[in-house]
Amino acid sequence: MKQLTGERIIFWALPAVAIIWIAAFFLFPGFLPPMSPEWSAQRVAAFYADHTSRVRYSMILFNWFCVALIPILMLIVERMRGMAHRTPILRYCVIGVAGAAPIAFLTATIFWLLAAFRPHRAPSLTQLYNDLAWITFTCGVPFLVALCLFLAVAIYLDDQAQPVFARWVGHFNLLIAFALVPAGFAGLTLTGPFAWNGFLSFWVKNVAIAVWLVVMAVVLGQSIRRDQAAEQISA
Amino acid sequence: MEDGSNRRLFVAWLILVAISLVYLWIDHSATHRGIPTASTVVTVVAICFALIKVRIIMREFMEVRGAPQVLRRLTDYWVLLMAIALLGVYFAGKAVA
Amino acid sequence: MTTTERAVSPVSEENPSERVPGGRDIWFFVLFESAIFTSYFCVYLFNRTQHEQVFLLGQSHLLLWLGVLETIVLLTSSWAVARCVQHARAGRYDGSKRDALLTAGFGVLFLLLKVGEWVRLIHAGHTFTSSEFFQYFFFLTVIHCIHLLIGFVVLGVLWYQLSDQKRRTQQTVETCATYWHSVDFFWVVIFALLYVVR
Amino acid sequence: MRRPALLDDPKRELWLAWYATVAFYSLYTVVFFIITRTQPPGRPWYTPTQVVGWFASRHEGLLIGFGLIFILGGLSATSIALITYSIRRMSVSRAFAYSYLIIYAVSAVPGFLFICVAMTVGAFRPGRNPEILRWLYDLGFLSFSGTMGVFLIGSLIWMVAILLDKNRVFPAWFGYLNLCNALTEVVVAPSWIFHAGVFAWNGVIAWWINVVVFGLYTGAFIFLLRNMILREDFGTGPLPDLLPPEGRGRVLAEYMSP
Repeated sequence: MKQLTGERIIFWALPAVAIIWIAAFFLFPGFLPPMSPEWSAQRVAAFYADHTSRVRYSMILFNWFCVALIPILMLIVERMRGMAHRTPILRYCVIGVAGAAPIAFLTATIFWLLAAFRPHRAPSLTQLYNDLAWITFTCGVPFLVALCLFLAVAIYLDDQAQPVFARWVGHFNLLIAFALVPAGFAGLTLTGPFAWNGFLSFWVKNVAIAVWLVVMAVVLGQSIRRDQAAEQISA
Repeated sequence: MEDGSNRRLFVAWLILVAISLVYLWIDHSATHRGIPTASTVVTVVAICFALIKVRIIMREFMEVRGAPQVLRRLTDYWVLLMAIALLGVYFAGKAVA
Repeated sequence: MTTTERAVSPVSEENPSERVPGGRDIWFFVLFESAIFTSYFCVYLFNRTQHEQVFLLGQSHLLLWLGVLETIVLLTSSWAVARCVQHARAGRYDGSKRDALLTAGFGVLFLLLKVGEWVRLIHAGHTFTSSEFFQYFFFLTVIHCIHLLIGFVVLGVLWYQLSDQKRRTQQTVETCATYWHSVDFFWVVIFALLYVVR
Repeated sequence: MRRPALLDDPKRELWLAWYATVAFYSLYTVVFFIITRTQPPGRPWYTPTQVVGWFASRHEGLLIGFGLIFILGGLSATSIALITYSIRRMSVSRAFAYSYLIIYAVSAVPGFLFICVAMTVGAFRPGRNPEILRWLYDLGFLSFSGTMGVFLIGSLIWMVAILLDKNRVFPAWFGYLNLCNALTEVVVAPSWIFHAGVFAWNGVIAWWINVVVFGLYTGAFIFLLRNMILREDFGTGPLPDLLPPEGRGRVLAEYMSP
């Protein structure tokens, strides 16, 4: 009982985490629309000089949000204990990427914050920070892709009458992993759908992450509730 | 018997120390007015003495002497291989330089 | 192959002529690690022949007698651990423990001499980055000293083994001794290459 | 519809992780040695202008190769998970297994994400100030080779676990090979100090000898992990010996029967 109480507390922290995330997304002046990689160094420097405060506050929030994902991912790991697996190896795989995935985004926020820390430095340096931030943010998906793949495999192998997550959640995770693929190649071009502000690398990737969080939150909630119901019956 | 093997270790140690002391004399022969000079003979002798010491340590201290033949052979070949590698590289380097 | 061997091997009183001292696995380490060291030595010797004067000049700042003294100290510690193994084999664990202490003592003495030598050289302006010879000198002596530090952990295991009847196996005692001897003979070669080779 | 045999194999998860490990290391080798040509590493003594040329000569290679890592690099977790599992199977404290898992999981970001990001950013905008380009070049190579603490401590943890283990999960010689590998990580440290010579990040000692040892080490553990999976009996005692192929099915059948 105590254990589930704790899990429910973490679970119901999700809305608060989501608020931070949405706030950060709308507060950052470079997301709507996303900054173009074609901007000159002068324009990038001017952007940080003009929007210093909004960059700072939004990225501080985003920094918090990234790390807040880790407890949520650990809830998924705990759910995986209930799966009909012979070994804990898939849980270890998920733990193996659950730290690195948010930390990659945390690194991106550090570069954004550095860019805004001294906006009046040489424009080429501000552009460097800006590029590092955007590339880390856009391309830094290897751990998320792997997370989705591991979860998909874990769900497919969970062959029992009442699986922890329904089979479609596995298909869904594969789909999300697939949607993240174009973002990995964002370095190849400054324009078009693959560029970091393009349809595939920005919109598809970020919407995919958002949808993944919402859907996983819902199925996670269902699974916790089911366990709780089972516990009450047995008690 | 125990005393015998203890004495044997002592003799091995004496030989090892003696070879180490010989280095002092070898060195003296390749120093001109306090400045060391290049000498192929000293190099070769120093490397060979070192590897002889390695073999004594293996045979006596590490007890390879009483080990199966495979290990006895293997360690000997290994020391030989080290000698070939070190001297080979040294002479190759000399030829290139 | 090795796993099956390990199952059979806690040998104490087998026919000594058929026994690998310390077991096969530690010998894998000794030979592999000496191969790695030999590769470092080859790189050193080759570069030495290419810049002979730089190396000779660097070498002139070393104290040969100190190197010889360090060698003798380490050889003596090796001798002590060899005696330790023989005492343990004969069941004379008190003597064995005394020799283990002697081994560690000479090991510490070597370390102190080595640190003193480093301090002296660094004060004289010879550091890791000061010349090509001293790059190799500090690299080889430091990596050797790291082996020595690991050796102290190994001696700790040896002590722990000797101090309790239930834990004692002759194989582990020999494994520890074999490691210590390998640290000794790595130094023997390093010494010849750094101090004596011309 | 017939179920594939793998689905009924009790070791299916282990095998999946093992094949993913093999796939990951193959991908890694192909990307670093062939596609991006970032191994063997570029020269640390390059002037900024030469660095510009270095980036120009492998522009597409860097972007495509590291793109592949950006997508599939996370599979590295499979080998970490498998090794963590192997330590859990040993008769040692779980602290060893969890230390190993956390060391490698956390170090993925500085250990290989940084080089991918730095090289991608460098190749992405070739017209950048050459000094800044060299800054990225240094960041890439040094973060990749210079995260030596990970392999140093990781190998030592694994070594102690193997040597203490009574379940014979790994042979002791592999425990000692871990020590050899850990010591070569000590040798990488000077690459933070030298711009040229045998101890620089592309030097004979700091790179070539290490890469040979690391290659042997990796090959050995992939092979031994396979043996471990073949020998696994899902018990808690010593692992049985490796049987010849015809015997394996029988043991599995015995295990599966109630």
